[in-house]
Order: sequence, then C-alpha cells, then structure tokens
Amino acid sequence: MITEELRMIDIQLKDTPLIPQECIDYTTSDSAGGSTIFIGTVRNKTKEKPVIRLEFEAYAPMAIAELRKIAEQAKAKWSAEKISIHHRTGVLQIGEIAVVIAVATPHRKAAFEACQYCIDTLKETVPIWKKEIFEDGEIWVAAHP
Amino acid sequence: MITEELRMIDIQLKDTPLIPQECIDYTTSDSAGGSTIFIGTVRNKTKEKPVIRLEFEAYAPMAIAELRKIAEQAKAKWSAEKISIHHRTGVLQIGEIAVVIAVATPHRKAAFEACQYCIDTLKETVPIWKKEIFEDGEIWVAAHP
Amino acid sequence: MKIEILAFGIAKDIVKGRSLSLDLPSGTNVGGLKAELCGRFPNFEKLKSMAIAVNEEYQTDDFSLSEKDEVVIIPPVSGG
Amino acid sequence: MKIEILAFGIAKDIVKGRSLSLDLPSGTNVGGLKAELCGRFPNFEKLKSMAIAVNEEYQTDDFSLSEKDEVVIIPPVSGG
Repeated sequence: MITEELRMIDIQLKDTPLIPQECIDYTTSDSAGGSTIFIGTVRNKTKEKPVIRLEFEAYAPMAIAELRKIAEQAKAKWSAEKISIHHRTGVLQIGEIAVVIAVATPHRKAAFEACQYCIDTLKETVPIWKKEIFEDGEIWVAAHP
Repeated sequence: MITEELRMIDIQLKDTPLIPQECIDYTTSDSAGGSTIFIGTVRNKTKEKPVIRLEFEAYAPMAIAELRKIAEQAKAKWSAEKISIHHRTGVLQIGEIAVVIAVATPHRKAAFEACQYCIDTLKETVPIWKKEIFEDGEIWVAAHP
Repeated sequence: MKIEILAFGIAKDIVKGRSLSLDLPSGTNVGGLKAELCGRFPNFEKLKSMAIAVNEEYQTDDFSLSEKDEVVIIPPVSGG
Repeated sequence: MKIEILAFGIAKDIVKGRSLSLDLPSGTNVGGLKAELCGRFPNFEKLKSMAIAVNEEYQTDDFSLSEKDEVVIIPPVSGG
C-alpha cells in the first residue's frame, strides 16, 4: 500500500540546524535490530584551504522528490524498515550538519549498505548545490572539471 | 603519542540508557567530513518468538580492553579521527539501545567500513553475553551450535 | 514558444539571475535547449556537466519541451 | 597449584556459580584446564566454543597457567 510505504520514509529539507536524534527517533523500532546513521558536517578546510562558511541552495520540490526516490530504492533493495533523510539549506558554519541519513533494517549489513547507497546517490543526483566561502572568494563545489 | 591516541577513542560500558548523541558529540569535529553511527537495539522477537526483555552481562575490564583494541585497529586501518563505542549492561527492555558505535573519518567510505568492522568484530571477540527472556524461559544467545 | 527557465547554483551566476525566458521553435527538445543556452552563455561549456529537469524530473536530450513545462538548469550537484 | 576461575554467561550456569577453585598440577596449560573443566562439567562440550582468558587476554591452549593468574571461562560471546 502506497500510504504505508510513505509512512516509512521521512524526507526533510530544512533551513534550521539538523538534529540527528530526530532521524534516529524516526527510524528506531522494536522490530528492527539496528540503525545505521550517516552525518555529514561542514569541514573547516578543502584541500588545506580554510573554509569560512558554506551555503546550500536547493531546487526544493525536485530535491525532495529525488531524495524520496533514493530512499524508496534503498528501502526496496535492502528491505529497510524505515529511512529518514534530512538535508540542510542556507548558510552553514564550520561543524554544522549538512545531512543526516538514518536507515533501519532487520540485518545490520543491509543497514550499512543502504545508508551508504543513500549518501553516495544523494551526492550524484539530488539538485542541491554547495558554495564554499573562503577568505579570498567563493566557489560552487564540483561545478568545474 | 599514546596519550593523544587515547584521547581520540571513547569506550564506555554503562548500566544506564545509552544516548547516541553523546557518541556523536564525541566524534564530530570540524576537520572530519562525516561520521557513521551504528545503533543496535533490542528486537521484540527472535525467529518470530516474542522477547520479553534482555540481559547483558560483561566481563567488564576485558570487555573494555577488547573494545579499545577494536577501536585502535579501526582507527589505524581506516585513518579514523575519532571513535566512540558505548555498550550497555544489565536489564534492557524492548527497543532499548544495546550498543552505539560512532566513527568519524575524513572520507565517508572509510567511516562506513570502519564502523561495520567495529560492530562485526565486537560481536566476535568482546566478552559480553546476552540472555533473551521469553514468556516460557530464557536462553544465552549463540551459546549452542 | 516561450519557455521560462529556472537557474540554480552556478547556473544562476552564469545567466545572471534566478530565471530567464527564451523564445524557442515549437517542439524544441532538451538537446536543442542546451545548445541554445551554451550559445548564449559560453560559460556553460566550462561546467563538468549540465542537466535539464522538466517538471521536476531529469530528461534526456530527445525530450520535447512544451510551453507550460517547468524547466530547470541543473549544473553539477554537490549536496551532502 | 590452586587456580581461581571466574565464569560468565552460560558458563556461570554450567558451573553453578560466579567462580570456582581448581587444584591443578603446576604448569597446567589452557588446554589442560579446558579438558579438566569438560571432565567435571560435561555441558561445556555442548557449547559452540569455549575460550579462556588469562589476565584479561585470550590465550591459546599451549599457554601455561600460574597460581596468581586471573583465569576466566569465555563461552560464546553475544554482545552488540
């Protein structure tokens, strides 16, 4: 049932700080034995160059749709029980959380694989763009070869 | 420096509820781009048989020493920046957290591999024993072939 | 036909704005739109990739555009 | 020599207590201890495995025990 499927996936784009516990609370269940969580944070440097802050821009409706697609694929392929993906937008300071992905599966190996699939695919297909701001300028990450 | 190495690993055996955020807070850093966290919870059934509760018993000093060994191996092999492993002891109700493992690495693929290594190895070598209590009896998990 | 196009990330900088409006021959496909964009804004050629989303779905070059479509330029993504 | 042995998990149930004291020939090794334990408590034979830790380290059968060692029976572990 589609509504049942929808209930097991939690996708959020937020312009306020992400809270890993929210993703953990969503996915944890009495029937899943384990959850794997990935947390991506803003690094203080890129190739040894100090980063001042970061800005994320999203094409929101499609970003949410693509994130949901990824979660649905992961859910089907690894029999995940629940998946929660929260992605940040706007201005982020060093150390702030850009993304949280939590996956609960009955077997832990699947949880690791599904979680890694989600972050890997997110970085390839979801229309979100990251601008790094340095002391002396700024750059859209990965835009150029 | 040994003291430096020790500072980057956080091992705890606790008889009170585990808090994933503590492991996340320990590992998250401005220089690591990501953390992978595994949370193991008490399932409500084993092979379709309802579980009432669980009891963990540990040979504490050796359990802590073995957990530290695992973390040191993972840290060395995957260049992890920080690793936090908290394991619960005592009586656990359904849904409670038995173990939290958090690993921060500069590259996310390594974080997944290192975290999975920690939980897989923990289950093989760390002197902690789990007793499942059912309606009609109890059993030490994995004791018999 | 008149097509409204949204631009994000570096595409916004290249077209100097959040959106632009192009008058294209009826039946122009995604490949034709990309060629037109690269003609007007040569900096698109310097990107690692450029995709086009129509009504919130990626579309390949042979997909034909219609006037009411929501068309978006997707430069290389970098979320996460 | 007298060896104090701690038991955890199912080993505790098998020896019916947290610890037991065995009088072993001086120089007995871990293999000899296991044989002695299995002789006294045949239920150890039914376990998937049985390891012995000496002073908080796993030791193989050829490791010789001394009177002051902290010796622990490690039945199959099941943490996590």
